[in-house]
Amino acid sequence: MEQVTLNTADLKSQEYFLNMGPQHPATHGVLRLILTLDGEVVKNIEPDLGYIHRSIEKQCEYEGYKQIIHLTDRMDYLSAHINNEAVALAIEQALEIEVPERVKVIRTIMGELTRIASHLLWWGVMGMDVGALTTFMYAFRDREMINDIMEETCGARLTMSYSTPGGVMFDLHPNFQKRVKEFIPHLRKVIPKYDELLTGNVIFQKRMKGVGYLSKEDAISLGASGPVARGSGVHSDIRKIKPYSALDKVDFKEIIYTEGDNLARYKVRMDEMLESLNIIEQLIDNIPDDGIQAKTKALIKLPKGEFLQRVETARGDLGVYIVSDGKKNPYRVKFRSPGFSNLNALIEMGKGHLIADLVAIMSTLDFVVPDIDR
Amino acid sequence: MMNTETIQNKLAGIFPELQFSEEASQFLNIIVSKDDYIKLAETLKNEGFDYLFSMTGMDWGKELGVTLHLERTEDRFMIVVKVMLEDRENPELPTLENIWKTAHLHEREIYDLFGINFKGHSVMKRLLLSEDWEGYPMRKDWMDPSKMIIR
Amino acid sequence: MILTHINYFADLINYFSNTLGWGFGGKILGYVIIALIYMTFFSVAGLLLVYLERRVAAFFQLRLGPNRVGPWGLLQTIADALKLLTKELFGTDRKDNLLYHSAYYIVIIASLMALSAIPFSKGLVAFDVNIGVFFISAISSVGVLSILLGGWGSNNKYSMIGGMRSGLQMISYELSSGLAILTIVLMAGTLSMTGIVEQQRDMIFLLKGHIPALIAFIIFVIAGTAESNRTPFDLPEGEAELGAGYHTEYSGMGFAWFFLAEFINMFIISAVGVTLFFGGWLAPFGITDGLGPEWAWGLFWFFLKVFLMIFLLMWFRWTFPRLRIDQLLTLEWKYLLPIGLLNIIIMAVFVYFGLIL
Amino acid sequence: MSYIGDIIGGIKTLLNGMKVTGAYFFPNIINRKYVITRQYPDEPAIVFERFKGEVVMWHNENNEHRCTGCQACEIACPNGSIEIIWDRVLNPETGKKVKQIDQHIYHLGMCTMCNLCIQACPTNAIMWSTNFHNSTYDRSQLTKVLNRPGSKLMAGVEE
Repeated sequence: MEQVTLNTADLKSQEYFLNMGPQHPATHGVLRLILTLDGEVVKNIEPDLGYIHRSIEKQCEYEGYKQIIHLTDRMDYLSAHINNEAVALAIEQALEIEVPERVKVIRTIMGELTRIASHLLWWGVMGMDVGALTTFMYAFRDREMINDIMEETCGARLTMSYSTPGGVMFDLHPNFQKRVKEFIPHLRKVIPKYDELLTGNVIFQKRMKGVGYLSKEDAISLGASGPVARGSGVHSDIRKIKPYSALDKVDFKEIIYTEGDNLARYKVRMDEMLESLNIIEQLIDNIPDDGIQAKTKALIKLPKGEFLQRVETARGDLGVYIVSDGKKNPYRVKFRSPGFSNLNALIEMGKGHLIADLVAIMSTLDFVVPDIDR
Repeated sequence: MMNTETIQNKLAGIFPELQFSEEASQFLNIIVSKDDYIKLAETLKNEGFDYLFSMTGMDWGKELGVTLHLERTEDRFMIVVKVMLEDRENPELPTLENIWKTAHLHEREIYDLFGINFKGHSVMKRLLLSEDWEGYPMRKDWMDPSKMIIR
Repeated sequence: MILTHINYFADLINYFSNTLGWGFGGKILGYVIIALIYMTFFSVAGLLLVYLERRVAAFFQLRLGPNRVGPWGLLQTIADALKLLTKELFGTDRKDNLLYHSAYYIVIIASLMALSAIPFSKGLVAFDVNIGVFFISAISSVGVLSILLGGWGSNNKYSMIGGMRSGLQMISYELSSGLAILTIVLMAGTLSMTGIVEQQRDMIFLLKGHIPALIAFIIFVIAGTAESNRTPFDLPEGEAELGAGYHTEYSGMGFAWFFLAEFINMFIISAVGVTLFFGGWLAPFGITDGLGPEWAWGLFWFFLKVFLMIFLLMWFRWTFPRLRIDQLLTLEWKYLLPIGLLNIIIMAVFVYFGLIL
Repeated sequence: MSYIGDIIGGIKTLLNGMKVTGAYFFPNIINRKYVITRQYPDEPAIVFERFKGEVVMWHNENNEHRCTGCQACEIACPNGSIEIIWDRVLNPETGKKVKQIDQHIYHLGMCTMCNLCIQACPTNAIMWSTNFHNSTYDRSQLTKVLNRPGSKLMAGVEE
């Protein structure tokens, strides 16, 4: 009788490539990841960037200092105001201008509002990425209130171009304080609901807990910043390390979780929203009244030298590095974008996880692709 | 706590050829030659500079360069390391990927835009631009054929 | 077994073949008419369910939903269907034509066949078979074949992953839903759908079987959601992960069939659930007995109950996040299956000692 | 017993989530209480007075504008969205040659609404309009001439 034997050595599994993106619902834009998969397990990730690269750094070399600012809106469009502020602060630092107190306070409030708006959008998208589609609309409802506040004062909803070297474009709208004061209790009321809807959900907890672990050492070595680093227990909030604008006058705490997994990063952002509300609350009632523009020349020329300004955007540590040779255009501008460095962390974290986890990890890293590509 | 003097004295002891300057910058600038580059990076990492804040490709006109912003997460002390490369045709540097993992993408970006080849890097391919792109657009002598940026 | 129930569909065939004396030809005519009725129901119910889903989703999400085409936007889905009908059918270059195209036929046939064994009202069931429950659960597992074929035949890695996931998922959850159904069958003592309904005249099975029936119901709802590929078990589609999963490469009507079948499957799951646990087309506590033709009231109560059940599934869909594939299997093999097995033993004991109400 | 506890706890969190969505759903069914959709053409859009829609040039009833053709906006613009075609025309009263705009061309398609031109304008000739109906079928229609045909410089602006 013929014997049929199964030789397991003959059974081979084959790794295969999967192009995730540039058009893919989970990449939030045009990020392309070339995945090497074994079944559904991710073996290797290779990012392919540049689908929305607009050479902002090169463009800056041909623009005047005032004209750089509106370009930075288009980098990390969700924290547009903070990007503006970073460039404005770098220029002010170079020119040694002391801006009015009012400007500092306005910038800080706007920055924190932007941060909340960005985190709200992230929360909605986070829910969508793990399959809870309703979160998106709830987050957008609240974000819309911030957008309205922005539009009323800055004239634009997303790309505000609000900071200028030495001040801000417009004065606050008379309704500003009223609207912000309406918004604060509203958000305080809905965030516990969000926690019930998504954070507490057993499926969500199982999806998040222990997934995408990033150790503290790795987080530092990979250059992670912002909520990603703080979820791994790294003290990395620039608002605390090097307070800018009016942040040295307010009392707030840096949110740090030490678990280093998806849930920790999630919680950092959720708590940061409430902490931002605290900051706004401390400032909103006593905005000083000493003008919105320091004296600057019509044509700004920076002295020869190198200037680095770091700010904390919603994504992390944004560095604006301006090299000036004394002319009206910068010699070199480098935007050290948080998303670009955080992408390193994805490559490290995603390995060995399933595709579904990779999507969740990407979501907790909160990419904005124009911020990565610049 | 680390400050400018301590680090300057320490490094000057190990690398006699280093140049230090604090002119026109908020941080201590260390200008290192290509040969000492990797050794200096290792020394700095051991000194506690564990956070590579950014890696900036530079075109100084005559020479190409890389500027590193390094920070100690312990006390948030920052220094700047600069390396200049005279050779514009085949600029080469050893990779920092094994010292600071974040250098992985930063070096690929610099390779892409400035054409500095990082020896020993695991994936030395173009990152932002397509594979068939010619030239290195962030260099000062790069001409924009489509007149898109330079008007 | 000779069926003693009233069956209007059987009467129809009988009318054509015997009363009119058309013999075999009359039988065929009767079958065709019944088939047409079911196909019409299939498409109309599918479209209505799509509309309902969009509207319900909209209200969950603080939106209004479709409200422009027709009164309250009722014709929106018909407009969508017309759009899909006129769209070009295109797929990937090197697809396996036979598998690719047979996939959507299988999915429709499977759901139509399952539909035929569901008693819509007194005497309104096309295929009143004595093993109705068994038939439905057997047929509904054919549906997985179409998803596997679609995923494999599309020649797309995303589709393939979706298809494979679906195979895992539907085959595993078939067990649990089968066990939940068996729990009720133990109590009813019959596999016939009409028989099960008739047994609930005095009290619906959910109350009659109290604890084990409630557990069986929960298991059935979870397994049913998983079988109809809806959130939190929509891994085969897994929008954020796989684009559209197994139907990524289908366009036009090919996609529409999958889409419709998904909704009809949801209807079937709900209908089976209603029949098994909530007394099918019977009026609750007999409140409408003797108030007119029983079949008409039966239809009303049946669709009302099914609608409520579907609404529950929709509520799940618009609230919960999606599970991961390993968690999906953990849930099935470590939770639902052991509990289901235990439950069936408990039910057996209860039935043996007459502990059910 | 954590097995049973896990199940019950899990189901409780799921019900919690359903409570939140349900609390929005049922009022919405009854009276659209939480619905945030604005059905745009039926309901007017909320446009704030500072909204940066497009740059327009102010004209008074005599078809006069305030633009002297100083080109400050053209220099301030980061994208080259503004081009001014000007000419020197002999002023019959004073007998001097005066700079006068022929066309103030504005490329809306290139504009990033950064407000620098309006800030730069010394005579407040240009301003924002809140018009947001900017879509066209043809990109060339986005290039606009801001000064109306036959318009003149308003008297007294030059000083």
